[in-house]
Amino acid sequence: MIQPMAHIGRPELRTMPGAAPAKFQVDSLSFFYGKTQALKDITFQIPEKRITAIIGPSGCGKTTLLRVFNRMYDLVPDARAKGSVVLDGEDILTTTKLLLLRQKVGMVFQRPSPFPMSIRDNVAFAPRLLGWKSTKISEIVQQSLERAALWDEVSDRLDAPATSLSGGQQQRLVIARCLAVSPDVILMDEPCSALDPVATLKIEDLMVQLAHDYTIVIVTHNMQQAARVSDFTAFMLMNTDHRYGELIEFAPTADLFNQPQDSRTEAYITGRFG
Amino acid sequence: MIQPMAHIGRPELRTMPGAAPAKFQVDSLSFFYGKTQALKDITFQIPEKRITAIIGPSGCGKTTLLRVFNRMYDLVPDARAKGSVVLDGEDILTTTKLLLLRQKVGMVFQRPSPFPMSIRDNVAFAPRLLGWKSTKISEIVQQSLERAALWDEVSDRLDAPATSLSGGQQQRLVIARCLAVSPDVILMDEPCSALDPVATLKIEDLMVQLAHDYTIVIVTHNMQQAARVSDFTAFMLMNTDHRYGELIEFAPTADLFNQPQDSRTEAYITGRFG
Amino acid sequence: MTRNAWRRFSSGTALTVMYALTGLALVPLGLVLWFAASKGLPAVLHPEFFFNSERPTGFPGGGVSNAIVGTGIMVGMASLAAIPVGVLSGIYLAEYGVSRWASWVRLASDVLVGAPSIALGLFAYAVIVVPQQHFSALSASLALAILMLPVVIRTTESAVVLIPRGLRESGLALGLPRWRVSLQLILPAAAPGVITGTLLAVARAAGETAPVLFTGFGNPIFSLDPTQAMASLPLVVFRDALTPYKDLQQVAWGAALVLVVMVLIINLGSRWVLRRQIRLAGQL
Amino acid sequence: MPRLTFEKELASLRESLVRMGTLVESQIEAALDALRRRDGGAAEKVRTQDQYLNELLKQIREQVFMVISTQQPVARDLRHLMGIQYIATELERMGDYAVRIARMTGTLVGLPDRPLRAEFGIMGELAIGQVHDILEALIEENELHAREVAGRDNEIDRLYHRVFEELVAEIGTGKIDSDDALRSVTLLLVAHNLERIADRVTNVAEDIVFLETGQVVELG
Amino acid sequence: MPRLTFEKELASLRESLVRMGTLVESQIEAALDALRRRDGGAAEKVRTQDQYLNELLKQIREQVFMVISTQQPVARDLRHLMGIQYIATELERMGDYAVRIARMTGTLVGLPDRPLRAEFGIMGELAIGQVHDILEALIEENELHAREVAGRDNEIDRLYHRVFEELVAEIGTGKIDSDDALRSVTLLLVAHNLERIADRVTNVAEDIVFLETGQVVELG
Amino acid sequence: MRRSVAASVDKVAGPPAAFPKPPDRYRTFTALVSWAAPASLILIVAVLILQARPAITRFGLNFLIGTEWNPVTLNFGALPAIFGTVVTSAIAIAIALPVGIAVAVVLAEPGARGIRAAMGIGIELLAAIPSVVYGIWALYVLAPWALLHLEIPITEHLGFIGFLSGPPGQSSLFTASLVLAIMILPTLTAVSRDVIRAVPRGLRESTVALGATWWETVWHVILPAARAGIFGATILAVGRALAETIAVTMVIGNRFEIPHSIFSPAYTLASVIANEFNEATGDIYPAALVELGLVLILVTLTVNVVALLLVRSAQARVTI
Repeated sequence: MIQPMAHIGRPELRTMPGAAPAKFQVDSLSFFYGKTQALKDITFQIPEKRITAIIGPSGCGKTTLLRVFNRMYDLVPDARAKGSVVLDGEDILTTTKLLLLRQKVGMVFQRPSPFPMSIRDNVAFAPRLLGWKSTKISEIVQQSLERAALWDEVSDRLDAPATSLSGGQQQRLVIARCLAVSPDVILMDEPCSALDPVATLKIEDLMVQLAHDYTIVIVTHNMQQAARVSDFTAFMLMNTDHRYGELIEFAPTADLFNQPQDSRTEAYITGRFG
Repeated sequence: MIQPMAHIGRPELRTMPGAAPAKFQVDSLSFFYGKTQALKDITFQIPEKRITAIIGPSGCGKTTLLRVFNRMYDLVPDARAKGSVVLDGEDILTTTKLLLLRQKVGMVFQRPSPFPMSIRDNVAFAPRLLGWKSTKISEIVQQSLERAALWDEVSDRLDAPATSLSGGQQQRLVIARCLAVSPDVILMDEPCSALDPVATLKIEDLMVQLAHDYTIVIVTHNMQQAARVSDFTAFMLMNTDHRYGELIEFAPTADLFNQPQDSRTEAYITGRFG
Repeated sequence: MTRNAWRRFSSGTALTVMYALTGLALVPLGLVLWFAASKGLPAVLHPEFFFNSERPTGFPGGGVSNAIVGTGIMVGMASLAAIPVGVLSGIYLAEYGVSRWASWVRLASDVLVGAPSIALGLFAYAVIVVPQQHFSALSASLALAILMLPVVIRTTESAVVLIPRGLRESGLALGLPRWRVSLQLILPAAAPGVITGTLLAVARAAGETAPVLFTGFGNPIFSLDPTQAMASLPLVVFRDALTPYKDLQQVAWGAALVLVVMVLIINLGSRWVLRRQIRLAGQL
Repeated sequence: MPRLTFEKELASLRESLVRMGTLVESQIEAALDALRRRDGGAAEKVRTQDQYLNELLKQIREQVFMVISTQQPVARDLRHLMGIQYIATELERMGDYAVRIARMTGTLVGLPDRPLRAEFGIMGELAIGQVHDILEALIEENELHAREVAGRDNEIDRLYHRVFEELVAEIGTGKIDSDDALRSVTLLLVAHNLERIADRVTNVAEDIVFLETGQVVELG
Repeated sequence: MPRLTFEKELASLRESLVRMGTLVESQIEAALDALRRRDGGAAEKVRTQDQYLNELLKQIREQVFMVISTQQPVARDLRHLMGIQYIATELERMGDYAVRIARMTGTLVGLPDRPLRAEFGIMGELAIGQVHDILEALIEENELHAREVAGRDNEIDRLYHRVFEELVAEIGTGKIDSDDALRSVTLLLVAHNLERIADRVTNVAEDIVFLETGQVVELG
Repeated sequence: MRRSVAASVDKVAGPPAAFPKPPDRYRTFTALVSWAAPASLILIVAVLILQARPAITRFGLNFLIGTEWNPVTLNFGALPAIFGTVVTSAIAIAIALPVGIAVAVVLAEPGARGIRAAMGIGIELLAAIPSVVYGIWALYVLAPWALLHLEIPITEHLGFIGFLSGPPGQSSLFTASLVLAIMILPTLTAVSRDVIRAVPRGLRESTVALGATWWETVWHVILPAARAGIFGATILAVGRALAETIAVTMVIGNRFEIPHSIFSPAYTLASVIANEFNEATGDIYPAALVELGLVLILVTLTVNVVALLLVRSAQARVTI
């Protein structure tokens, strides 16, 4: 077949995994809560400066997988991981530089979690505790809010309590707060599930914008959202015999939603699963 | 234009409101919580034995409207309604036969709410209160569970506690419990928002089945769900000046999603709202 | 009567009966407040009531200044011990609440709340009064501190737990160390709740009689020395109420009124603070 | 787990498609018949019937549109819908060609009556057979059958070229009058249109392959 | 509020569509030019270029498919996507006609060289102009302009009929040899195909009306 | 042999050892501090056992069943005090329970505003008032009133029943029970209300939506759902009643014997200690009093543990 001209549309959407440099290299990752296995042998690569969505039915281990990427699972006693997850040449499963890791890998949660302080202080909170210069900090506050597409809405009331913002604004504030410590990666755990459709679309647009500079990994319950925003999609499923989560298919989103390779993926995305 | 043959597809989807007999006639309904107005001048008719979806952004008064239809708002002190909502010739806003009304108009809530008793007792609960014969009741239990597409899954463990069921099963149990008192109408308030996509699709299929015999009104946050299951859709919006909910457009679902008449509807369904 | 009419009627009856019982339950409160006020006011209205120390029967102009100061000192010392320990323990329960040890701590504090206060008195007596060979405010403070401890622990825990998990996780996800997140982010957010809890604990300690019976023991003379016996308000009420002397009974009612007013102020005040806290936490 | 509403819609769309196909078959037949019998009325009827095809296409497009906007299909489901729509477009085109053929009858009526070449009958039958079989492939969801039907194109092509050459030769004898000239040219266009119908069948076959497998192929 | 990804996709689709349109214009021009100059090589180039059109159609269909399955468009958005796809299909057809015209060059090369009738030039310009203008209407999102362009169909129709009659008359003189017969018939088919191109413009105009207003109209 | 090899292979295949996590010093520190509560509990019991030792060794189990309390002969038996403690608590709970549940149901109704909110605050204030204030009020107000309006009429009409016979007195087991009932009501109400409130709103709404009346909703769904929690609350209240000292001391009459009627004076464990500890001299007498305290604390601790476990499991179950 002839390829008469440069590929039309969004060429980045069509790149196969590996074409973009990998940010996380996940290699035969297994995960355990105490004696129960939650994830088994997950291997894939999360491309840099792309949006990667992780989808699958409840209980498939999506969130567990996400929480491996910034070692959030350390909060759970008895949680253990096997295999390796390499970020910038370092295996994050064995690293002891936890604080640095988490600075580098920001996270946004399901429910907006503004700190009970002013908008400005929310963004400046971590930089201050990290001991950065206060002149630099006010610059960072503005920058981060701008990047999170919130500056225009709050620039005239930076000292208002963060809780006075709407749900969608709060979530963007949380994103700005992440950006303030200059992360490379932003993990998002169902960031829109507590928001209404309007606020959801705003966050989605923001994600697309941010993907120019950051690697974004999003876990979502909402298949359509994954389809809308992500460049790559990982589909996970709980193994019915052993009840651990498995990675069924990982592909560019357009391919996964148009031509899934695995029949289980097809069943799930067309709503015929179960 | 020639109409060579009977209309293809689902003719019922194309009927204009009024073509199907109206079950609820809502006429200039306004609603107040204390002094704040929550709904203003809502007028439309909910067709019989159809699925009518109510959509709109958070805070537009969807749920308030739904709770008018079985006078659930009576539980809220200071709530009052103006206008009229006629069901089978009787204005339900002024009726004193509350118990009868609620028997006739069942309701399913956001979170599955099985009673802390066995599966059987859950379904038999209301019939027993009504003093029906116990031979009849056991028949009703089976019938209701069958109609709610749950019988096959629970027939061998009717005496197990209802809380042992999965979320989706619990929601279907709640629906069976409604059906046990032979209602005409079933109101559903975001019935799938606590369920995963798989359970959601099961409930959606069940709704389509039930619409053969019951009038169903569903409030949903999820526009796509409204599009998938409903025959008619009402789009509501909060008036930005006065902060009360208004009905913007009411039309057969296919029309509303393909050719919305109001530009606000179009903005909302195409995700350009706000 | 049709079945539905009967159902409505019985429901209405039950509703009425239950509201009536609720009203009945409030009668004692009204009576206690009324009698404390009506019988205590005459005593309280003399200014010397607040400036003079106790005097034996027959000597007019007796007051409770020694008891007020005594209660203040004893409760103050108890607070100094109980509050930091209680707050840190509460934070531990909230932060690491799923561990086995935490559930033991939690059970122990709950049980301690229900422990008979007089037993705490016996304990303090055995630990401090016996070796010291005389009563002391210090020993009373020990008993009161133990009394306060579980209240502070549990209110701190519930105030901190009220702060959504997302806040803590967000803090950690920013790369901040755990102690900073806990002390500089979570605790300030929970501060109103914690303060409320400590105030309630203070009010409870200030109103307790049994633990000070044979620790602080009481002292009719104004004293600031924590190693010696010291007067306290509840003790004044207890002792003087049981005397047959009208003037002492009068002082007892006056002291009771002071206690009641203090408790009311702390309770209603902290309720207001707490409601704000809950509303705030709800927004988080 | 089935998706009730979606499956119902899909079934109804396939039904409409088959109805269109059947109508196209009978249109081609009717057009050739009118031509053969020089029956202006019958030709007119083909033109009227074509409205039905247009209407069916419109309805299928609308319904596909509605199903996409309400059911949010992806992957295989979406492919089916799009495939159905592509096929409907092709069928409507085939109908157009049938109308064009029928229209030629009008031209022929005023001309001397001569027997129609046997090739037309054969070409017509071949075209109808192809349309019929490709619909069968569609109903059976049989991709291989569709490929096979598309492969039958050659026979019609061959016939078309033969007719073309013969007609040109006939004209080239220089012995024909203006009526015969018009007649020959007209028949040439008929053949041309029949050949186009067969071409379309190839397109439908491609669409069936796409619908069933997701592969975009060229069977031309 | 914009929907960034969707708008981006839509813009890129429109761009591809315009690219297709421009290519169709130049294909028609090239085909007629080859015919006029009896340049077999140029004709062959038209056939090769047609692959680009096919490829563009394939890509547009794929992209529309992808956008529908990932962006779940409804109402106006979905209409735009479907409209773009309909138009792309029409443009690809126009390209096919251009190829057919080009193919005729091969037939003509072996025949005596005679000047091409002026009508062909005019018809070609008219067709190209229509294609150009309908693309303009598409870019301007101007439904009225589209309707106007569709209305211009008559002029080509008139020319076509004139050419048809004249050619038939020429043949009917009975004074032509077989070469001339073939030439006339071939030119007749060229005219036929040019006329079909103009027909397609009407379809595109209908699609533009649908895309902009949601109304299904017939401008034929 | 073979078996052990297989076992070791299994071990290898099992979950991996935890990766070395950086030490969490903050956790260690707060965990150490949190020893305070359990430690004081253990210390209290230990110290009391030590202090009571002379009495324990001297009387053994007889201490629990002896009915004589004689500081002169140094013969001590705790039965009358145990009896008084148990009976006052039992009567108190019998009075408070129905009222407490009714109040809890009313207070747990959704949308606490106006009168109901005020009632809720009032009930909670009841809990905050120091027991010595209840004591003085009971002594001067409640006891005389109860004698006149409850005890005398009851003894007159029902006196033929043994434990309701006269002569009535102001200071009596009954008066103590009455004041106890008032004092435990808030505990009972507060915990029950919380348990009832923890019943998901959807459950109440679904019941109403099925056409059930208010009473049917409460009786058939809400109370059953909260049953275990209410039971726990009751036991918790019993614990409070057992431990209460001052108010009871002021009105129970302080007579060390098993009364034949509830209108007679009696004694409780706590009030014996409160009254006599300061006058107790020597070795055995204080030890006996401490042993009373030991009995008291052990009983209340047990009751509390049981109650807490009940309430906790009930709340966990309800909120699922």
